[in-house]
Amino acid sequence: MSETRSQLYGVMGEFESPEAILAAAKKAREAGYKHITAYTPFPVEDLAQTIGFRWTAVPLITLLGGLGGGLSGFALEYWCSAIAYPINVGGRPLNSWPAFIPVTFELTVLGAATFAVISMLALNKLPQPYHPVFNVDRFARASTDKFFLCIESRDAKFNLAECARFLQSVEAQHVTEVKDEE
Amino acid sequence: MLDVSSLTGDMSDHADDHELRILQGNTGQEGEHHHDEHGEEEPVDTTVREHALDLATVREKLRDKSGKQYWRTLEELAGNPHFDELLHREFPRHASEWDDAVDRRGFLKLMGASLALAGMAGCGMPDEKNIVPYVKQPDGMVLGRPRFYATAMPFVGDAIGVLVESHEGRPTKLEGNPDHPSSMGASSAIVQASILNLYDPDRSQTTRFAGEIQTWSSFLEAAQGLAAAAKSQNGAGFRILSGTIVSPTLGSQIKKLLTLFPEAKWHQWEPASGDGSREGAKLAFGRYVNTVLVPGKANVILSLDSDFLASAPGHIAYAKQFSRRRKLDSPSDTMSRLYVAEPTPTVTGSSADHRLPVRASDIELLARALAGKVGAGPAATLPAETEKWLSTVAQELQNERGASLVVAGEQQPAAVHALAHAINAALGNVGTTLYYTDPVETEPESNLESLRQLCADMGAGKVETLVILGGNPAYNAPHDFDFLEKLKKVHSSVHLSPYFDETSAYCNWHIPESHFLETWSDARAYDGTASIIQPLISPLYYTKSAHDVIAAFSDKPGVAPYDLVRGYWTDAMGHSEAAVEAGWKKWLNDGVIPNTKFPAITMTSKWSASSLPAFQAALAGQIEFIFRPDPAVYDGRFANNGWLQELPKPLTKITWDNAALVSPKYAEKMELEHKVMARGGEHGQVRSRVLDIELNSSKVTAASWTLPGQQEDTIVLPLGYGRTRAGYTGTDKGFNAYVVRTSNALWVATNGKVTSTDEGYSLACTQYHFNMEGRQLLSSASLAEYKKNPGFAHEGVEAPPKDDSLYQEFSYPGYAWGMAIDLNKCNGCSACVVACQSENNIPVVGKDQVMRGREMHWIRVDRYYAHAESKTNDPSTYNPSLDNPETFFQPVPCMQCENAPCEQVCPVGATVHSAEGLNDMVYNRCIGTRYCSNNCPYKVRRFNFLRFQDWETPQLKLMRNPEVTVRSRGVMEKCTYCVQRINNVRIDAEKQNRPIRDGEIVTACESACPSEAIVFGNANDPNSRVAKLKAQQRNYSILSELNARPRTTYLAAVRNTNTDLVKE
Amino acid sequence: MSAPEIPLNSHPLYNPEPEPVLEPGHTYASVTDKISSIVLTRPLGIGWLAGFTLAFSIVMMLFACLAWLITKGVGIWGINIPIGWGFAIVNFVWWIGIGHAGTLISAILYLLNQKWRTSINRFAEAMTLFAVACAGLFPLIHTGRPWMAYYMFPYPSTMGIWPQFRSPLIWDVFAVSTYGTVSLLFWYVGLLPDLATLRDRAKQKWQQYIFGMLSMGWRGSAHHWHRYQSAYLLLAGLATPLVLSVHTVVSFDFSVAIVPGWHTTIFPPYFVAGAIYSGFAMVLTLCIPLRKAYKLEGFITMRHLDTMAKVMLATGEIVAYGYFIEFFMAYYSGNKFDVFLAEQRLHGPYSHFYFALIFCNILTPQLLWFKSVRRNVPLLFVMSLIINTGMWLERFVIVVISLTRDFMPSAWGRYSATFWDYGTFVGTLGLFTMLIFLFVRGLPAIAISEMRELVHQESHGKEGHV
Amino acid sequence: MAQIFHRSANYLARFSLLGAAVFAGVALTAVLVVARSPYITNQNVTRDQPIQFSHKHHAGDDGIDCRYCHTAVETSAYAGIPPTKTCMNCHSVLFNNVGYLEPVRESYRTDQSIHWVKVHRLADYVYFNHSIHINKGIGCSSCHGAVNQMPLMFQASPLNMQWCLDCHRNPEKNLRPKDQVFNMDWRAPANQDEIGHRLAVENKIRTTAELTSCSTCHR
Repeated sequence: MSETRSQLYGVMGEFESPEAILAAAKKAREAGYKHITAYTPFPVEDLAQTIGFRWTAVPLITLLGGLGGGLSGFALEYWCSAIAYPINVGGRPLNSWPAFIPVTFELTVLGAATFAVISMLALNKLPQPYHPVFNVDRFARASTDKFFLCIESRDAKFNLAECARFLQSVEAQHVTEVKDEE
Repeated sequence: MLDVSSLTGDMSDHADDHELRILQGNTGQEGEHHHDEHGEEEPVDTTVREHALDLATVREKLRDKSGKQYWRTLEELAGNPHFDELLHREFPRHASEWDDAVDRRGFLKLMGASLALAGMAGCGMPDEKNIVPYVKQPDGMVLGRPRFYATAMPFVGDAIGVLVESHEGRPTKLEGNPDHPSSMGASSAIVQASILNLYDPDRSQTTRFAGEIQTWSSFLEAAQGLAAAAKSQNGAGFRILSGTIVSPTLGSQIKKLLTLFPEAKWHQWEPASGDGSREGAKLAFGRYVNTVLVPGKANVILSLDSDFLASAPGHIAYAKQFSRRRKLDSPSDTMSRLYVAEPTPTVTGSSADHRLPVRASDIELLARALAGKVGAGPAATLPAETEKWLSTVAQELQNERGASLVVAGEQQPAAVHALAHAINAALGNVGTTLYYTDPVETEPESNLESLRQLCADMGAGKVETLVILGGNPAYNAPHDFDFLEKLKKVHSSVHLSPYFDETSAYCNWHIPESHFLETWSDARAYDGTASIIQPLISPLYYTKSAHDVIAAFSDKPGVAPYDLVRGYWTDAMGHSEAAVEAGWKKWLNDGVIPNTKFPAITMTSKWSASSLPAFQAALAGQIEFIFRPDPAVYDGRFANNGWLQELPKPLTKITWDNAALVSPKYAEKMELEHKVMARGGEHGQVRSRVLDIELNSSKVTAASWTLPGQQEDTIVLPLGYGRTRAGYTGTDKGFNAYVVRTSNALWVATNGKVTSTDEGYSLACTQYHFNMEGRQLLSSASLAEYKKNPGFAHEGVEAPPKDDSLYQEFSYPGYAWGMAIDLNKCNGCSACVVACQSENNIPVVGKDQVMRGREMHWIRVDRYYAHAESKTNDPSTYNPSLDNPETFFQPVPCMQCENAPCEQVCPVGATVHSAEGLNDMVYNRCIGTRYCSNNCPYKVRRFNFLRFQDWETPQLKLMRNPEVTVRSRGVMEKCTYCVQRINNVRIDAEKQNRPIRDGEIVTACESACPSEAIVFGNANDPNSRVAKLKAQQRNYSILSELNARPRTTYLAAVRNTNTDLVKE
Repeated sequence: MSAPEIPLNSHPLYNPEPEPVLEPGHTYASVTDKISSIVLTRPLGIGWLAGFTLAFSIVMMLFACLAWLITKGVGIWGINIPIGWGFAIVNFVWWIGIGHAGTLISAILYLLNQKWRTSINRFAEAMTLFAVACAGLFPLIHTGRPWMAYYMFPYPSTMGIWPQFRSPLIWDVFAVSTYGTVSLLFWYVGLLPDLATLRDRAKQKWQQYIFGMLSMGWRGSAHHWHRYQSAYLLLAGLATPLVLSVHTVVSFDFSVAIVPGWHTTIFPPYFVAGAIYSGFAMVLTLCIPLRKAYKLEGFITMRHLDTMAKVMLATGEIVAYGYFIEFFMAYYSGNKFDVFLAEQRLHGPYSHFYFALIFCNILTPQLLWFKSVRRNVPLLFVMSLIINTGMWLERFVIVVISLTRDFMPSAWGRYSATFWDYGTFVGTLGLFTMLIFLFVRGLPAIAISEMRELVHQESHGKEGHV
Repeated sequence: MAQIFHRSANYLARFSLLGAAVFAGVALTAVLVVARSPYITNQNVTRDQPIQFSHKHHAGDDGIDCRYCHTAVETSAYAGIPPTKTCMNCHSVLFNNVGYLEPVRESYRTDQSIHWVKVHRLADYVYFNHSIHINKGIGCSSCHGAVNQMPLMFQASPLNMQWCLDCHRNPEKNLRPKDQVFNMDWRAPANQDEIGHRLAVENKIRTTAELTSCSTCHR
């Protein structure tokens, strides 16, 4: 890894427990760092809020998806039965709206669900199989039992030495710099 | 084309095994058959490829090749371009049979058919379809427009006039000829099905000698030889055996021949139509006389075991006249009344207002007693119950003097007929409700005695040459005559028959008989009216008619039937060629020769009932076996007809089999239960006990069937089954009742022994459940009740009112097609079922599939017993209500519901409504979910569970109605009200910018119906017949509470019951 | 151990003396290791191989049956007129019913905040997917012309014709496909973090690549988790009405038709209850052997079995009520067709099916009132099998018996299945089993990240989030 | 742990997901397009015929009326392909010895039909009737195109159901005065709408509901 020219992505420290990383994140915010990310093996309550991430667009997009699905569903049924080829089926009215409800409902759910998932992935910038943090060897434990806090180099206050010192000050172990290969 | 005949028959043998598989619904078997069968390599001389072929070379190549080798060679030849060309040259006729949708392969396959060269089916086909136009188009032919020709179908002492629908030279459908007395525009199941016989691939295709293929010319030589021999000894030892002959030409031909051979004899044998009527008339009047009924004029009819509405000469006309007297337009109308005394339920008995189960032998006693009561003979004593019944009838007959009618049954002995004549005379009915004419048949004689004498002569070795014109004596002669053994003593025998059957196998010469649609002839109807029979298609195979065969022995061999017929009528018209020339075209056009109807003759009785010997009543409780022709295959001659085999018999609803019919009481006594099987069940498969019947020192094993309404001690053995050489469809179906039939007990046999075995036999029964479970399906009442309460049909069901819907309803401003079926007229004869099958290309599926409940009939005739009960729903579990239940029939086509439940559930819109209210079925859109069928309350939809249609057999292709799509596997189908007919009529009407006239569109079922029970038309037009019927109070729709709004409605049945006979 | 500060009423299934849903003493690492090792390191046992081979060969038989079906047509089955629907539809409804448990557990219990769902939801969902796959097969192959089945989809054809949206079968097409898709998404979203775990723990390169691609580079960053949870919650919220709607729509196939015995308003609720009933039965049938084979008793505890048994009991009673109402309405309405059919069920040719059904679905589950029974694992396993059978019989009774005795006595018939009917049914059983076998070795059968969360909660006495 | 993927994997992954979606869409569209293309409909495809018969020459240059050969067009469902006899009416004297007409003479001599290759093929389950269209004022060229301009015959219209429906839904677009029916060069005049409606009334054209009922064409 040292052969290839590489640039600094940030500094990362490792923690034992959710509480520890939560505390550390608080301190980091107080220290004025903006671009911090925490990596945890399971969702830790309040962590996102602590590092300054509150609102997500997923619910809104889901709502739109649902509305879109439902409306297009009913529109399709109405158009097929009453406009495209109006024909007498068993004496039922052309616009048999009660009979159109099930499909409308199903398509609402389908639209909403698909949009929820896609938006979640897209907003998380997934798929992203390559990421600098993976360069850190111990980061493998992030999906098992360790909690990581990373201060990114794009942060205005970023300074390798200071950040490292700061992380140690909040009892982070194995503080390492995260390199991003060119 | 003569020589080619030498190619064919042999192969037809091999073809037989395969061509008809499909008729059995045995799908997946077709196609490559001949390759499978004859696939192995054999050295074949291919020099034939070098030079152009003529048939001589072909024959050369094929001589002394047989079986597989034969086929290999043919396939080699088929590869040869010259051969192909030869086929075209030799069969230009077939080229003209195609409409323009044919491809080369299909064309060759057709050739293959006429040569039985099915081996060629494998030829590659170009991806583009070809158009094969005529070289010289026949005059007056317009491609795509069917033409109708009048001709007549000769059938046991009658000729039924038909109009033949012909598409580009292919007869595809028969309709009744309105101008013909014995049809009056209607037809019967047998008439409708006879077209299938024409295209039956199992038909015998060439002349044979000792089973080997021969040419017609070689037969001519042989015949002349035999004739010469006979001449030398004045015709002694020369015998002709024929059925009842109603063709004047053929009659005169035979008579001429007999003048050439004075010593020769002519015998006649019809197995299923009794001598009773013939001999009865002779007994009564001292000579043979033909009786013509006029049931239309009768107010009261008593049938003494006569099924005059469904069999015997004239029955179609009789049914028509009778039904017109059952017509009720309003409660004030009157109806005729029908009494029937019979041993086993028949179509006629089921339409009776009062029916009395009597054993066949007691009918005579009944007749004697009646004669006594009306003063036509000495009194006779009856059992109390019968006495009451008969005296009421006698009383009523006398009240209606001159307007009453007593009919004796075909299978009843001469005495009963003589008595009937006497009674009718005493009641002054002669001249009004019946009249007498000279015999219709050329040479009336007692068939039984005639055959007895022939067999005696044969036995005595007196018969040198025996010419059998049609018929199948080896199969259907009384077994004590031992016809077969005696036939072996005949030096040279000639058998003319449409199939290579049981008799052909034992005759030296076999001549394939032409279908009546293939040859010139003539025939007289039951009232003497003569018709010219004209060919609609030249013979598909190398077949000949009786005219040819007789001519072959005459001094002028090889005269064409056309010339013979022309010749006869020239003589008949006072030897004036001009007269014939003048009339001929009109005769052919009308289908009848004017003024040939026999005049009524007055007969004086030369006989008194008192001269009858004392009557021996059968011992009480003694089992009586009676023989009856089968309602479908008759005496067995239609055994290979898939349509008739699959036609549910009117009363038993059994298909593909006959069964020994027993009474419920007897069944209970013998513990002959019916077991409804899990597959198919009530609608398909019932397992019944097998009986061993020893009778007349012979033995037969038959499946039993319990028939409500059958006389207690009677067992019916239907004839016509158990054929051993009928063809693929008909062989080994049911049991052969002829085996236990002897000359001394031709119709009624006693002293038989019945042992019930412990084995069962599965019968394909399409409707087992016989009561209505208290549902409003078939509503009926007595005339009195009807007069009291004309709206009785609507009681106890509340149909939602029309404007009950939340939504705006569809309106049908244009035509609103509808159908009304008068249950008062329907007698269950099932002509409609076969007519529909023929019109709509409905496949035959075979017994196995019927047993799975998969028959394809678009219209079915339901049979219900009103008020009949049985705790197990099995008629074999006795209940008094089964002794003589009121029987009703209900034809059920698609109801064309306005609120069709089927349409709403189809996911792809394959069944939707047309703007004229038809419940359209779009086969090519259907994906086969069967949801529509599940949701159809009337269960009239039919599904192609497998590939039921035959796409291979070329003959069957010719038969198809090009106006109707041939459905394939996996799609639903159902009655369309014959939409093809609606469309064609509408198109013609629109071209003339006029509305469609009432009665202009006639559905297949309607036109076939002999009793005018079915009426189709525009319900929007208040003046249409259908609208008038629907306006009647009797009009109701099945299951109206479901609010499906069927367009097919029913007029409730009304029985003209006599209050004196109604049991309190 | 659930926290004392939680008011009792906040847990519908609140258990006064709750026992652990997770064996004590587990750590993040230990759960992760135990579960992921099944996929990553554990060698294929004889048992697995044998089972898989058997299942696989049955699937081959299924293909044989399908091939014959396509060659000859549906006529090879026992169906006829009037019984147009036979095994195919019975199996369809049965499978789709089974397919309800998974989504129910993962969605509804998630919303209800039931901790005990955690260790079973993953393979319950998998089971759902596989059951839906089996179910989806039947509507297709039961048509007379399967190659034309695309007519049921609304696409601009050159014929200018469109599907007929009044038909419940079309509703089915949409309901089932939607259900399949959403279940798949739900399942996959749940899998994401675990796939990441597997990626990070995998030793072989190919494993790393595969799980790496499947996990889409999941890093478990706080942002990821935030959106993840929001999406997961939404999916749960959507799947809940969906799962109810699907079997309702399936029940419409019958209740919208006019056939006596089909045309009833009780069908939707009683079909849904039946679906959950059979679904849980199937979960038990699967997880009892599974926990044994892979020593997962620590994760799938008695508490789980007990609770599922209770759910079965509850839904079983609803189903029983449904049977009762069918009869009640028949006589109450006095509709002669319904009355007749009701009597046919008891006395008709198929009564033995009906009584078998009563035994399996109503009598047997009553044992579940007893704790001792609910705790008796082998007995529970047997009962789950009985109930599965019972639910199949229920569908047979509804589909077939109703059709054998409808409006026209003249058209009454009977039905019996052929070899090909049985072959196809057993074949789908094989397909289902085979997929389950592949799943337990290919993917984490228990949601690892959720288990870690559970460890966290259990150890800190904190309640579930959301 | 070391990085498993190169950074380019990010783009690859996203691109392939997007690509898959796009491809699916394109493929579906392609199918629908092809179904309407001559490849399936055989529109504008000329076929080799046993005789190079030119409608342009006969109908166009010589101005022979359609009905001279297609005799049944006004009375029957089929327009009818002329029998060899019809050809020979003229060609027994005209060009009676040119080589390319030998097949005709041979057919007449040997009484063997000429095997023309079908150009217009409707599905077997469609029951099209020429006569009613002719009688109601739909001209030959409305469906067959300017036959008098075709040296070799080809199918001018797609002949798929959508195409039939277009006219059955509003026939007035194509209705002509009766005397124009056989006029190959007829073009809809500017006021076709008004003329069409008038003709629709005169010729009693059925309602759209009736004309678009399934059983109008399918039996």
